[in-house]
Amino acid sequence: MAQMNMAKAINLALFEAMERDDKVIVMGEDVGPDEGVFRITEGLFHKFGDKRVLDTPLAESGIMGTAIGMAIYGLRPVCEMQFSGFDYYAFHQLECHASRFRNRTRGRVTVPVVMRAPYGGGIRALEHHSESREAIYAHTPGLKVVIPSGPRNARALLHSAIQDPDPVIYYEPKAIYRLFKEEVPEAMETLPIGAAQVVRKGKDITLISYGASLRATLEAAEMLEEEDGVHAEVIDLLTIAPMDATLIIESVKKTGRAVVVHEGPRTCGLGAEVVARINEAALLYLEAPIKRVTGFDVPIPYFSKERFFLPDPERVLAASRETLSF
Amino acid sequence: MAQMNMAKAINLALFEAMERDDKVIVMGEDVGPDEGVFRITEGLFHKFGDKRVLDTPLAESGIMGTAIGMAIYGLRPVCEMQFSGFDYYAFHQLECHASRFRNRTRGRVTVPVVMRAPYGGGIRALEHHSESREAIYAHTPGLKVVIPSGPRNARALLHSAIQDPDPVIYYEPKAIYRLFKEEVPEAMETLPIGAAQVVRKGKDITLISYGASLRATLEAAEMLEEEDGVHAEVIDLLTIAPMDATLIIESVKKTGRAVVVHEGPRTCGLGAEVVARINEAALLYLEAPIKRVTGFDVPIPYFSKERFFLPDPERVLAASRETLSF
Amino acid sequence: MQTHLTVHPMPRTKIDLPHIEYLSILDEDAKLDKALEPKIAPETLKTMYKYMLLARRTDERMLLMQRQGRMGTFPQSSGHEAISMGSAIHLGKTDWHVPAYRELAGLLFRGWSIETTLLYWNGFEEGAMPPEGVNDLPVCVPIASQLLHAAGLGMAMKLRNDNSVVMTYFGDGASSEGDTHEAMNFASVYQAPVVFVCLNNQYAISVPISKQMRNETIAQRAIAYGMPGIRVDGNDVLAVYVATEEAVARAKRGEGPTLIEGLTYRFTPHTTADDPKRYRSDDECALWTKREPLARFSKYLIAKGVYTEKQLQELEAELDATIKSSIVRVEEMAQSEELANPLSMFDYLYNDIPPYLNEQREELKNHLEQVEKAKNNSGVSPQKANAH
Amino acid sequence: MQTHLTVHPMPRTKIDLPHIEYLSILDEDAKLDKALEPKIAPETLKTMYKYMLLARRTDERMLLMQRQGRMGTFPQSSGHEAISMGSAIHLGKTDWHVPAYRELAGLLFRGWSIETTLLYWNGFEEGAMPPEGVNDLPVCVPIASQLLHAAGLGMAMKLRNDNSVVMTYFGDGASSEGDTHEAMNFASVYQAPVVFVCLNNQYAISVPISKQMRNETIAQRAIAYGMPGIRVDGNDVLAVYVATEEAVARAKRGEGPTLIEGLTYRFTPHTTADDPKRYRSDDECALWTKREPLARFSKYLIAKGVYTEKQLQELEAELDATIKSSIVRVEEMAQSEELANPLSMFDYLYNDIPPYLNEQREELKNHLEQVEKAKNNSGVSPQKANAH
Ligand SMILES: Cc1ncc(C[n+]2csc(CCOP(=O)(O)OP(=O)(O)O)c2C)c(N)n1
Ligand SMILES: Cc1ncc(C[n+]2csc(CCOP(=O)(O)OP(=O)(O)O)c2C)c(N)n1
Ligand SMILES: [Mg+2]
Ligand SMILES: [Mg+2]
Repeated sequence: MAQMNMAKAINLALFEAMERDDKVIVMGEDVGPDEGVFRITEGLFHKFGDKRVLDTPLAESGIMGTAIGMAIYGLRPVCEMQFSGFDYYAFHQLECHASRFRNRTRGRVTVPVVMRAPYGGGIRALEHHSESREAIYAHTPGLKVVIPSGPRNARALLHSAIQDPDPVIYYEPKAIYRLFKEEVPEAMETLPIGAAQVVRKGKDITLISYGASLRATLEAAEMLEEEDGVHAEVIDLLTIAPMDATLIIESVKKTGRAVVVHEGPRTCGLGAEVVARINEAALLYLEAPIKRVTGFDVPIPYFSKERFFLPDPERVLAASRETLSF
Repeated sequence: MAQMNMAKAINLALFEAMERDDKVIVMGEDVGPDEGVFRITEGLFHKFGDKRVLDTPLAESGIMGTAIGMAIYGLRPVCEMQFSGFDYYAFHQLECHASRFRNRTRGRVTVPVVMRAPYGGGIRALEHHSESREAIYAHTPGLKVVIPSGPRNARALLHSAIQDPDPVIYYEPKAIYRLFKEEVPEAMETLPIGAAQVVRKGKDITLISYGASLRATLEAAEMLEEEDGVHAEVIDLLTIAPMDATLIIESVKKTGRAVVVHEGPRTCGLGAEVVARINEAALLYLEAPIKRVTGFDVPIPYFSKERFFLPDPERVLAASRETLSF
Repeated sequence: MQTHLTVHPMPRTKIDLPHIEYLSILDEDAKLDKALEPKIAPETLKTMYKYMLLARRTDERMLLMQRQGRMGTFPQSSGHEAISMGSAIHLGKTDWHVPAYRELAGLLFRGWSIETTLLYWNGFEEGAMPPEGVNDLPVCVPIASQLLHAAGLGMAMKLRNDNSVVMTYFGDGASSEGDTHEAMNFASVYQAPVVFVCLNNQYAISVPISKQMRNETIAQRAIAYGMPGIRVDGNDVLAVYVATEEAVARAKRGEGPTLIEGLTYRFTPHTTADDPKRYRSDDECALWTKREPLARFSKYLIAKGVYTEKQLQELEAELDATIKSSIVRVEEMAQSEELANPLSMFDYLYNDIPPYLNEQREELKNHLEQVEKAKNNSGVSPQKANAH
Repeated sequence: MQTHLTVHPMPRTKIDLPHIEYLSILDEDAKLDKALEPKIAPETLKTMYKYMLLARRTDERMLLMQRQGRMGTFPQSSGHEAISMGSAIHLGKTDWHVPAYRELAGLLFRGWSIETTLLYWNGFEEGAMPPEGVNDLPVCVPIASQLLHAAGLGMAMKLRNDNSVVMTYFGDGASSEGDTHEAMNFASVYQAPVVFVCLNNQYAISVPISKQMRNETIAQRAIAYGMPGIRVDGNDVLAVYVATEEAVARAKRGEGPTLIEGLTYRFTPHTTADDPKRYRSDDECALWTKREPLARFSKYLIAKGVYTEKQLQELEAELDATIKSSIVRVEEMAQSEELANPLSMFDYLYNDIPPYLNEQREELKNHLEQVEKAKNNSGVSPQKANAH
């Protein structure tokens, strides 16, 4: 048992996975001796060498496309896109192939690949280094999309992703890589892909979030409790596709009110899907419109103003109050 | 004035636009002497020659990226992606650049480019030739996404798209290219991008659709009238981003019930956004959950079974009846 | 690996580069360059010819069926049999075959049934299912994307020290895609055992190679990656055989990938939806049809005494009969409950079907049942009701 | 254009290919190859040196500021001044300059202010706004993607019969991207007037060129596209000048693109977030630092009598003063209402702001007002409240 931050926990999961299964291969730009620009692959090259940890040429479609080939061959490639804003270069490989091989070959050719990428804002990064476009992958049939929110679930979910027989997008909210530490148990854990968690119990309103926004959401929940005496239930999606709507719907049936919080743009984002699913299954329980506290429908501004784009506790709080007083 | 099908109307618009403005350039794979695999560029090469109609190498990122350069130079490139399923190859150019140049240069560098692509199923095409992923572009800030539903609006919207100072995705529902003819006026028309239309008046339920699915929706509306005496209002979105929510909300406030119909996958699709917007502005008017009749969250099946994936009048009818009897 | 830190001396100097070659052994008149003739066992020659002919006859039959409305749009493979078969023949059980979509000869040789082929082009996912134990990927429609899978397979072999090879295919048009560049570069950097075979049939649908690129050959692209490159007469199965044999041997020696360009021609339309008269002349087509690969190969086989004229006729009849019975079988299969079931669209996407997808499956299931019920009641056949 | 229909004769033959060259004129010890020395007017030499030095001093100052927390992460340009300036010098008003992100010298020469540079790397969109009337694109972060814009600009010039040229830049790592391949191929096919300048500093962040590619030079990639290619000593501004001058002339004659590889070295970290000790030796770095471009160029200028030592010192002092006052100005600008206004994120995305985006703008506006009100009431500064 040890206290560690999320960057370390992800690193630990990679290390453990590579030790357990020599078919696990890590690849990407600068993942070797440099140990990744966020040092997520720390120690791996040293321990496992250049047959298991591959510095690749600078070509994202190349990384994803060859990873697909390696996965088909029977390896378990975990490939890193240096920043999520560059995985667009590989989108056709994901959409046309990773997501489809099992289906089109009726289960004969499968692609157990994991694509890891740091995503989201909040670290004063350069242009194109702070995107949140997870909804694109959620909208792509055949992919699974997992987003941890802290050290312990990051490690467990990465193990699940690597063990999953199908392609998994594992998006890492980089703003919280080193923001806090958490107890991570000695024994290797997994977490079921597709299962959300209630991370704070409450009866008055349901706040749904994931990734780095979960923290703003939890802070808002505390403020609601302290300042308004309101008990907010907070759900951490953890997997955004396939989404665990059951948990959301149960909660909303109880609270009658909901706010969904994420960094990605609003239009056709995850929030829209959450609203649509609540509408389908719990419309009559709703006492107020569901608010979406999200990134706006603009590219995330350069870092001098990114904080105004990202959902913060104040925005979640304000939206919750509006929902509560509707 | 003439009767023509949608393929012809799009061709006419290209012809007219090229005649009006010598900065309009058509480019893509096989758009020259071959006149496009759907013959949408018929006559253009013959009339305008190889300095205005460019057969390109087989490279979608190349097409989009060079079109961006040409647009920056001051031309008005209209580029064709042979099938929408291949525009993924160009996604990074659209996301990182076409959609952002104006914003990042505070209006100094602009990209008036149109990307045309046939999309959707229904023509018994090969694998990867029947995709509907318009939601990805709708989710991308800085793009506009236009989808005609018939000859007359196809021509008008294409003119609007070409004249637009910003990048426009113009998705052509190929299933209806030659399905029916319509009167198209002599005089050149435009249609405002961002405006939906009520194409059938009704008071009992609002059916929202666009593209090829609009026809299934209209058929269902007729069946509702004939068989159930129900008056369905049908809205044709025409532009899916930025979406004309005002018209939808007005209608739903009147009818209290809605069904949204599209071919693309359900999760994080356009339907989700429509539901979310109605939820935001007209929740209290809703008498039933809004149904989504969409493509399923699977890749569109190969053509022997694609008809089961595509929304058909029966599915729209059944969903409407459920909504009406909720 | 080479060091890149060398600073060349002043002044202006020429940089030495490897060269590329052209190879032709059996010309269009079946004239043979004896010195270059490979030694191939008669049984192997027969195998090659058989699958080339089977591919040709299947292709021709499919065209007829397509014209009769019994097949979907498909890209014809006629004319590409030598490149496909002359290369695939070198592959063993642990090797991988990663096609584009004109390698019917190779696919049939590798164990794909005629039925599978017909199913694929008739809109059934079952047609993309590789036969059990066959290391092939199915036909790949998104141009050039398969080359990266091939590179990845080769990288995996290299990493695992498996002494196998990957043979992969692409067109002249495909050479313009970024993925082609990335695939060759990755394969070369990791010295992966991959043979890149380009079917240069001089057109990408309507776009002639002169509009596709300005370089004289595709083979010279190899120089960009520090790998060997060769252009061969792609209608000469012996030249293809020799060049790919060398490449396979090189790959298995651990010396990495090779680029082989086979110059050929598609004397048919691009697909059954295409009209080649729009973009090329009858003369050009006639010239190249004369150069097609089967005629010269059969002359060679007869001259060598591998086959008699009569045996060749018998072979053709036999293959035609096989094709015929396959067609009958496949038209039955298409009606079978398993293949006709629309709900199968949900069943193979993931290893386990997620809950919401299961709901969607139920939604479709109920809907189909209701439609069927309704139509039964109203006397309309359910078949028609669904066929929207 | 060449015809591709030629069938080479049997048997096995070598295919003739163009060759590529290496060029160096002023070596690391400022030894000059007189025969190759270009004739450059003293004023032009001064301009070149001035912007190279301005870029260097700005870069160094930015590093200090970054370490003090007054700047964001940025990629240093030191060491790349010769490639940037030796090429950009040939560009006139109607020509286009399409940088990657290490071409600070060229950008300053083209008219970008130091202020703009500081704004960009400090997180302000205003820093990506080209000066009015300057045909430049801003810095491009998504690797290699700018090369296609350059190709497109060149294609547009060609289509419009404008006698201009595009100069564009990319790194050794960038050469692996599919977009690089597509850009060179498009430019070559359309014979667009584009000069592709590769800053081969031998590393892509930590990845050495030996892991990036197996070909010996990047220049030889030109052969893949049937275009001329040359490798130059990228720290030798005279060699860069000559090679790019030839390429520009060729482009303006309508003879299409050229690929120029400048061999250089980044003797600084990749960006201020990078630790180069992880992937390269001090010795290597020291070796290459000795080869950096400014020292040898200043020796050359002194030897030629273009500058005296003293004048060079004065120039440096003058430029430092300029930089200093720019920094003061930019730190004021950053506080200005216009630049600090978060609502500007909505105002430049489209020509006209769409309704829903306007609603989102209102949403943020109201929210900020409310937060400010609340914090004013509770006595906390609004600055802090927003700075989440
Ligand atoms: C990425 C992508 N873009 C476009 C297409 C449409 N398309 C199918 S075949 C083809 C031409 C291919 O030409 P080539 O590579 O020369 O192969 P050939 O058909 O001549 O064998 C095109 C453009 C596609 N399938 N995939
Ligand atoms: C498409 C893309 N992938 C990854 C990155 C992250 N990244 C920024 S610079 C860089 C290395 C670039 O190397 P090179 O092209 O040699 O240029 P250099 O920085 O050495 O000048 C990488 C991987 C990026 N900006 N864009
Ligand atoms: Mg071809
Ligand atoms: Mg570099």
